[in-house]
Amino acid sequence: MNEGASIVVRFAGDSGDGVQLLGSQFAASTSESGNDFATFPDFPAEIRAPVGTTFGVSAFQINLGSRRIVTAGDQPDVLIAFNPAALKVSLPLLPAGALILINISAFTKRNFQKAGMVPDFISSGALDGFQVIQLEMSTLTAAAVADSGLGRSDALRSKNFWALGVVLWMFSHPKSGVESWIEAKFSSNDAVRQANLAALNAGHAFAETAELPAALPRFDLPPAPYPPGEYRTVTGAQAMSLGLAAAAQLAQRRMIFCSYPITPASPILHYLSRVPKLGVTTFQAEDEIAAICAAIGASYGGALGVTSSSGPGIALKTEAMGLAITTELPLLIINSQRGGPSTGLPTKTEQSDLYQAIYGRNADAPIPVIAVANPGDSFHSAIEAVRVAVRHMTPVILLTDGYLNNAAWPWEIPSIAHIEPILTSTEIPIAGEDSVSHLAYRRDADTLARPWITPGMDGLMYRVGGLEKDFETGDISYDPDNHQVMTELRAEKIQSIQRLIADQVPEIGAPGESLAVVGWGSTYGAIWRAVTVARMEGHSVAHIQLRWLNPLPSNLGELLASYGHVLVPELNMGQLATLLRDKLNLDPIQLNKVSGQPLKIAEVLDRIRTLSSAKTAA
Amino acid sequence: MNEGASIVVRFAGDSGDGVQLLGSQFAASTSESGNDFATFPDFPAEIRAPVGTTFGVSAFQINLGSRRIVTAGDQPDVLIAFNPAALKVSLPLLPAGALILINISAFTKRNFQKAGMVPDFISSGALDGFQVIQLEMSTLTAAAVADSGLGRSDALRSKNFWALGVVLWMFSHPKSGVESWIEAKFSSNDAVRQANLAALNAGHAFAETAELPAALPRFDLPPAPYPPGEYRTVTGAQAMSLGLAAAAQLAQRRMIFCSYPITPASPILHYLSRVPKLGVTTFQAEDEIAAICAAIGASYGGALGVTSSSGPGIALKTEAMGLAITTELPLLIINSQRGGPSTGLPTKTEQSDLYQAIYGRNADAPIPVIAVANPGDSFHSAIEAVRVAVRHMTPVILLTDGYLNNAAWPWEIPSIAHIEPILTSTEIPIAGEDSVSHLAYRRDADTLARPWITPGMDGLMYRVGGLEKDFETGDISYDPDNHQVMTELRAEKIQSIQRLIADQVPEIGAPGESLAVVGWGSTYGAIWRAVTVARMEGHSVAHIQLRWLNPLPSNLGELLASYGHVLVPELNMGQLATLLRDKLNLDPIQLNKVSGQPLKIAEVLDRIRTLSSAKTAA
Amino acid sequence: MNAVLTAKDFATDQEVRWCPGCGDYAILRCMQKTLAEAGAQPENTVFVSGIGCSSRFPYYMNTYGFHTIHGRAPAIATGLKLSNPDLDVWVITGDGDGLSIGGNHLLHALRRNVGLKILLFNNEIYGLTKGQYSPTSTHGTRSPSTPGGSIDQPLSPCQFALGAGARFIARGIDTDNKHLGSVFLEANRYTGAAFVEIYQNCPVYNDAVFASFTDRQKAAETQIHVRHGEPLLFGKEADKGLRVNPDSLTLEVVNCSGPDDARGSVKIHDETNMALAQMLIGLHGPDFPVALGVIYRTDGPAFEHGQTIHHPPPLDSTAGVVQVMRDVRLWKVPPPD
Amino acid sequence: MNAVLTAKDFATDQEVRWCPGCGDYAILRCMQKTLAEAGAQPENTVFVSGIGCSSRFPYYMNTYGFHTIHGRAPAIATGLKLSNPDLDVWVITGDGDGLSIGGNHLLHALRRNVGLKILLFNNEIYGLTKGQYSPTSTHGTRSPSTPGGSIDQPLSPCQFALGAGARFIARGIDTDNKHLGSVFLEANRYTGAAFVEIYQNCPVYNDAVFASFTDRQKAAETQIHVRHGEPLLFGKEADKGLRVNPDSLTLEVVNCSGPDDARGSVKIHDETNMALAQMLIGLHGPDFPVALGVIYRTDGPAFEHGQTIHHPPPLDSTAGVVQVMRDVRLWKVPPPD
Ligand SMILES: Cc1ncc(C[n+]2csc(CCOP(=O)(O)OP(=O)(O)O)c2C)c(N)n1
Ligand SMILES: Cc1ncc(C[n+]2csc(CCOP(=O)(O)OP(=O)(O)O)c2C)c(N)n1
Ligand code: SF4
Ligand code: SF4
Ligand SMILES: [Mg+2]
Ligand SMILES: [Mg+2]
Repeated sequence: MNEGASIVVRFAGDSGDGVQLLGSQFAASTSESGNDFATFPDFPAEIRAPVGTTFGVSAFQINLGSRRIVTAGDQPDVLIAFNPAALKVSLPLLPAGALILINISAFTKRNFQKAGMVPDFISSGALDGFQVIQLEMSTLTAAAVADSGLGRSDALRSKNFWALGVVLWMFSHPKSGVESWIEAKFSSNDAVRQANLAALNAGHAFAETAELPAALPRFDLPPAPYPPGEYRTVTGAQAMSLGLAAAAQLAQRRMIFCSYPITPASPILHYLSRVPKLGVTTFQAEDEIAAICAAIGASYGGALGVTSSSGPGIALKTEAMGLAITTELPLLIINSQRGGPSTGLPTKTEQSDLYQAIYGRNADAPIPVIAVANPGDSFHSAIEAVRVAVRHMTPVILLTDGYLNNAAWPWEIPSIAHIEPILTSTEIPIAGEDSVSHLAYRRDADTLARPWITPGMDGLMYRVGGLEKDFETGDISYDPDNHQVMTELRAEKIQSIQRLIADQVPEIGAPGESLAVVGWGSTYGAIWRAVTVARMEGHSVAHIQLRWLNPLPSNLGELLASYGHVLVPELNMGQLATLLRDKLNLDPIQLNKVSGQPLKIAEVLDRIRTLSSAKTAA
Repeated sequence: MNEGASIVVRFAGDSGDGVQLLGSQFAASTSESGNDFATFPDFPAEIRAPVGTTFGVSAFQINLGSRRIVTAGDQPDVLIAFNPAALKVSLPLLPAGALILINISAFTKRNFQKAGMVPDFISSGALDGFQVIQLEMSTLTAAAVADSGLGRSDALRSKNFWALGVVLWMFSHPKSGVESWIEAKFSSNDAVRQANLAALNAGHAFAETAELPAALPRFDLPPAPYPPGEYRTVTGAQAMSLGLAAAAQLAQRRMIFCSYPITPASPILHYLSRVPKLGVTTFQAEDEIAAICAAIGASYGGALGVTSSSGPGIALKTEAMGLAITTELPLLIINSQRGGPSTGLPTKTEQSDLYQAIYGRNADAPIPVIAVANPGDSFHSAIEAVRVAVRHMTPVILLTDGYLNNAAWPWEIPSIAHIEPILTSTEIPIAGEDSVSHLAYRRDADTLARPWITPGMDGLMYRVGGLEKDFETGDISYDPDNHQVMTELRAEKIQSIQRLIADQVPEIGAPGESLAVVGWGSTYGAIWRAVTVARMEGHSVAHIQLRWLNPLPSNLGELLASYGHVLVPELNMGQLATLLRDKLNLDPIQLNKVSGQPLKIAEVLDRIRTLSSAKTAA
Repeated sequence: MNAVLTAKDFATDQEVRWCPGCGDYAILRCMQKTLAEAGAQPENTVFVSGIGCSSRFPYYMNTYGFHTIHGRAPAIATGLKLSNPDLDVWVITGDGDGLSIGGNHLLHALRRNVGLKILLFNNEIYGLTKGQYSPTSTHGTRSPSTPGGSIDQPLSPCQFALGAGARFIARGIDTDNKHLGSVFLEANRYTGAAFVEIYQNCPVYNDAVFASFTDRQKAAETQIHVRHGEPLLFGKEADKGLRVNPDSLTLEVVNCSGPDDARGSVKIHDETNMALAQMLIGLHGPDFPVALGVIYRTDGPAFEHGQTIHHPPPLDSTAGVVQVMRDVRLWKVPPPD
Repeated sequence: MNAVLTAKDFATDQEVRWCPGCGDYAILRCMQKTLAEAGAQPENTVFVSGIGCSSRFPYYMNTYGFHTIHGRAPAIATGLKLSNPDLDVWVITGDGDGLSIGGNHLLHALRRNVGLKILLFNNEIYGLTKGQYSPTSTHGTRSPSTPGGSIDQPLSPCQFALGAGARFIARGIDTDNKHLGSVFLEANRYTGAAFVEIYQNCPVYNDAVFASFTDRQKAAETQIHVRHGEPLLFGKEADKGLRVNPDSLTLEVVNCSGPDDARGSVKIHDETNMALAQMLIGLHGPDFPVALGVIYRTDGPAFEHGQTIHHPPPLDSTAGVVQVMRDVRLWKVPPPD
């Protein structure tokens, strides 16, 4: 089977160069031409930096192809660098032979200096082995938009569209989509609209006609074999927000989203706040503790309380999680993981909060944990998490990360009408009884959940709190046997969720192959691709992606035991590996990376190959 | 070998009955008569309660004997009950045939009612099978102290001494120690002094001469085989405080103890505050976060920062722990564990914060963890924890619990002069250099610690913070490879502590027996006794007590592998079991109890017997 | 409509577990009585507390009740109020719970003017944890953590509230049921955040710290009950008053009887005046009476009615979500033919 | 003794990473200059900050520096000060860091009067996390988390400090180096907790929110620089003054030139007067000037010098511990004979 090709393109420039906009428009044109793609916006570290410095570089990477695309690509085949700093920062990422387009107009002495580079960098040999094309982007843009009436510095801001024109030509993408986007976006500003259109067209025309020392290559990527359906581009933060809103509607409850801003979790807060049509009330609390507490208060009041943060903020919430556990209130805790410990690397990606999610509380305090695999999956995971929270009356932790929140992927628009409605614990008929008991502690025999009785309900007044409660009455109890019963109940309640969870099936491959590569979270793409390639190379290897981390699917132990080896790649020091040892008594081979960078396909593939050959050799 | 006997005595009464004082005086007389003992003060739940109610009962249990005593005993052989509520609460604890002395003067209709008991409780059959002796304690006390000049209600407060007189006679303990204690304690209050002395003597005389329906039994316990030395009674909180103070002196640093009050951690704060001679500065912070932060600030300033709390408070500290990890500052975090989750059972004992200690932080954030085994061990554990903290420049978690903090044991007074001085990281010669580098990030090759450079040192000014740091310079670094290096460094630094830790040797038994019972923390005594008894019964079983939980001693895997089975009893749902699976890939048999009560010898012993017979049967 | 309820209907069957003589008992009875009088609906009334002796309060009120975690009640109550603004939400907190660990949440609940009635039981001590000093303990307080006497400057709960931007600040005394009940009623009527400091005696760990002005015998001379629009008079015969010294910007006691009756210069209480509020809050013995009642009140929109916060979704339809989901560039992949 | 140091000696080699035009640059330069002028010893000077743009400050000061975690700088600095009371400890915080997540620690550091110089960079926005509104943002602030405008009532940092019991409260403006430097010097001299609010412009997320009074052209009319013992005059020609209206207990602007010069009624600034401080803090445009300088200052013992807190152990001997260890009933078990 010829599976089709893919090209990785990286745009890099100063924060003010409009690189993110350029990237997202190129992603849009990519979608129109039927290619699959995945993007990776690589923002500068949290602070705005002086113009021209290396730490002010903003980049956008996209992998597009005529096959299924699941990562933004290990290495850029094409780099578009808008200034020296961007070139310097991106160069180590490139494979030999990569194509580099540089905006030579910006490669001035001053800019080299700002980036800490020698002024003759281009001729210094540093670019040997690459295919370099120098374009006077700024100059040509200025010329193209001369008629717009904009001043020079404003005019120059159109150069991202000039570059886009060039790139569209290289990939034979239609210009029309971008054009109508510009028309709509800048409808109220004639000069800017015309400048951007002119720049786009000029870049395109230039590419078509230019006489260049090295000819501008063209890439021919036929459409990818998408399943039929209706698609859009979605980031993880958007999909998460949509999933939350959908879940609230499916459960017919108000949702109160309580958060304190923190990188990289804030995009969810921002999106929900910006789109009131989603009907989710957002509350920016004074700190993370207040955020989770307000969410608990909201759930106590009968709404769906959600709180969202990243590692350091989640740490602050752990005491309150205990309260939600013991009072048995539904609650969603979203963790957009980032590099740590402590403030760490706020804008970088890591999967190192699994320990915290599973084990990170005082006392025996189990919480269900779900991990998001890719941007669009955030939607479904959010719904699943809410479903479990209100069905079992429990807090649920949802793990995502900065990469997923910001990356954009094509997404088949789900049909909400086809999603099962979400039953809350009061609606789930309590076994053996016709209606909700007047006791807030009469449990459902199946889910072990207590009913969601909320203030305002007539005649059902009850008191609840953080002290241990009597199993029958809910009154404070210091009774030893009761504490044993309640501790076991809390454990069983979470374990019983296994009955809801679908049996684990491999993403790729079958049970019983030589090797299973087991992943969770955003390493999904790299593992999927590596396993796909390895299988094409003839290796017997399966990909298993865990959405459910607590409880684990009930068949997982058996499934994993069927493989010769189990490899667990993670962006941490081995946290899922711990979990598998603890829960399944299975000792996997680890592949750990903690560099703040996404996992690479090649890193997984190499290990698969090594393991296969070791086995062959043995 | 005849190992000697032991008797378990429990005093129970209303909060105002002076039961704790009575108990501690009886412990003192026990020590004077050469018996070994262990005590368990069983306070009422956190709130003061109305007189006479069951939840207002205060109790004190002591196990004393002519052999080594390591628990306060599974079941009281003798109960002294001062009122109906005390009898009601204690009754379920007693084995058949136990001796019950009741203060029948307080068994009035009103008091039965307050305790929710039938007025004819005593004759109701509920006491069948016990040996009950009714004493008019109040009446007889009133008569005995009539001359003291105290009013009736004050006079009655001496009845604990009356009861003590009786008990001293039963155990043939000398009265003289108690007498001189009373003389000293109440030297400024003639009336009270005389009343207490009179009551003590009256009780004693009564026991000697009384005609009772059932004769008052006497117990004959020859002295226990103590190792020679000088002894005192010590609670865990006292020993911990003494250990902290000693460690500060050994390290020649000021110590700043920062805490926010919480049950059952407060006794350490109180003791250090009360005894300024210990030289430890105490700071009651506004909350637990401020407490750990102040401790971090103190350590940054060159003092030894210590913070102390229990589970819910420790949860709040987890974010700041990350800061201490990444800035590599010494810090002691003491967790006096209690029942959870959430507010849970604040006055009850549990060992359920091991997950939190080992895994409970965001990111890969390892911290050394030490567990205290018995009251006196708190002293040595505190010193060991400080030693590691300042040698490796790391926070250290010290796990103790409410039982240990409050229980009093005989303790051989350690010779501080024989304890090795504590070297701080600046004093440890840095390999290859003559003096501390001017760089705050030049590491010791052995401990991997950076030097403890503190404000005030001339010419060594440096900046430090929670962002990832360059391995060489300590400057902020977003470099991927550097983050990998630093993450591994943090892991290795903690792992390297293994080199400091003594090889694990069994407490009892040898490697290679049929069964190892592995414990940590305050279950020490129950396991020790159960294994001792089992061995006398002929079972091949060893007791292994883990002080070091992270890292585990380097030989532990090998040692445990030498046993036929490994049994792990814990007061939680299996947290050490997880750790052993994770770190040693060893799947132990679990014995879990989460009732807020200490582990019983019988519970361990039963399981040892079952496992032995299963093995024999197999 | 409910039948008319009595104080008893607001009591639960739980045994009350405070020490004998604790001021909390009186406050509890006062609340049960006041709610009955006010015709409160138990099912629409919620008591949210933190941790502390005082925070046991909800267990004894036959309404909805949430005994949460230490210091966080204002935050939890804020979420509750957002989820259902129609509820009457009372927050019960202590000087430790509300001003030590919970200071930040109290601050922001007051600042935002969330529609909560916040009662701070100030006994100037940590009762539940056995008597450590608290942020309101007077300088020199001897306690298990400060056996040599505390060295901290105490916080004034009402000055703190004023600095936080609170718009309703009142004070009462545990055992003065009549007055305290009237303060509860005012708090109940207020739509924003109503802050009430209650001087509460802890006979076990901090007995009689307020006795100098709570003692009924001396109350008339040591307390001033402020009422909006009425002159600031006190004393058994209303024979003393407070006037403002315009130079020192402080209050002074003036004589309002006999030949040199200075009644004319006595300040009329204006509960909307912040400077006056500050001065009144700062009064204390032996030279001044302690100010009780509603010291400060200005109107302002309650947070939970804010436009952007309160937009309940159309519960019966997912149309909004579907629309947002589709409100971007879409593309179709047709089924293969 | 050090050689005489210049502003440059207080700068590090680290690249400063604030946005072009950020007010933080000016504050940094002012601090470097002031410390040089004051003859500060770099090795005895520590900057402790939380998280935020402003909290990057320590990286750029060639002193000791600790960039801690969000909101906790006052608590960390308190511990530092306890460990070594001789250090000059500056706390750098933002309106989010100090008043949102860190409100409780700031409250208690001020209440305790810990010897810290606390500079709150108030830009009325969360800069570092890209522009969400903060507790000091004016009502209606549009931000990523409040696209429809915020509904919260903002906190006044100085009113908050006053309510917290702060004894030194001052204000300055980022770009007014001369005045800000003088405020830094006063703070530096104060032995307790010195609280300084700095109006700091964030050109990226909240540009020009203070422009109405920071604009140099209009400064004389829109600012009043208060000095203890001097009349509260402002205006280019010192031709306006503030007097107290004794009835409304508010300040009023009076004319101090020409025929009806009311100079005589102008209030003399008394930095020890709490009521006056409250009034001054509350002034704002367009009708009033904004008060700058040391608004409030009273003396009080610094926490770290408290008797019971500060008792350094005799470092050279374990005698104390041994004595305590043995100061109970002991018993000896003789070696077996
Ligand atoms: C996180 C946490 N920290 C500490 C405690 C211990 N604790 C419970 S109540 C309390 C203080 C109570 O004082 P206050 O709020 O004044 O209430 P009071 O008992 O005086 O009514 C403390 C420190 C706790 N339960 N949880
Ligand atoms: C525990 C935690 N929560 C949230 C954050 C994210 N965060 C960093 S700085 C900041 C606010 C900064 O605002 P401010 O203090 O006003 O400083 P500025 O950037 O405006 O100078 C936030 C929310 C964090 N780093 N840590
Ligand atoms: S300790 Fe004090 S506040 Fe607590 S219940 Fe007892 S008397 Fe009341
Ligand atoms: S975001 Fe604002 S406060 Fe932060 S550095 Fe930029 S201009 Fe300054
Ligand atoms: Mg209190
Ligand atoms: Mg700010």
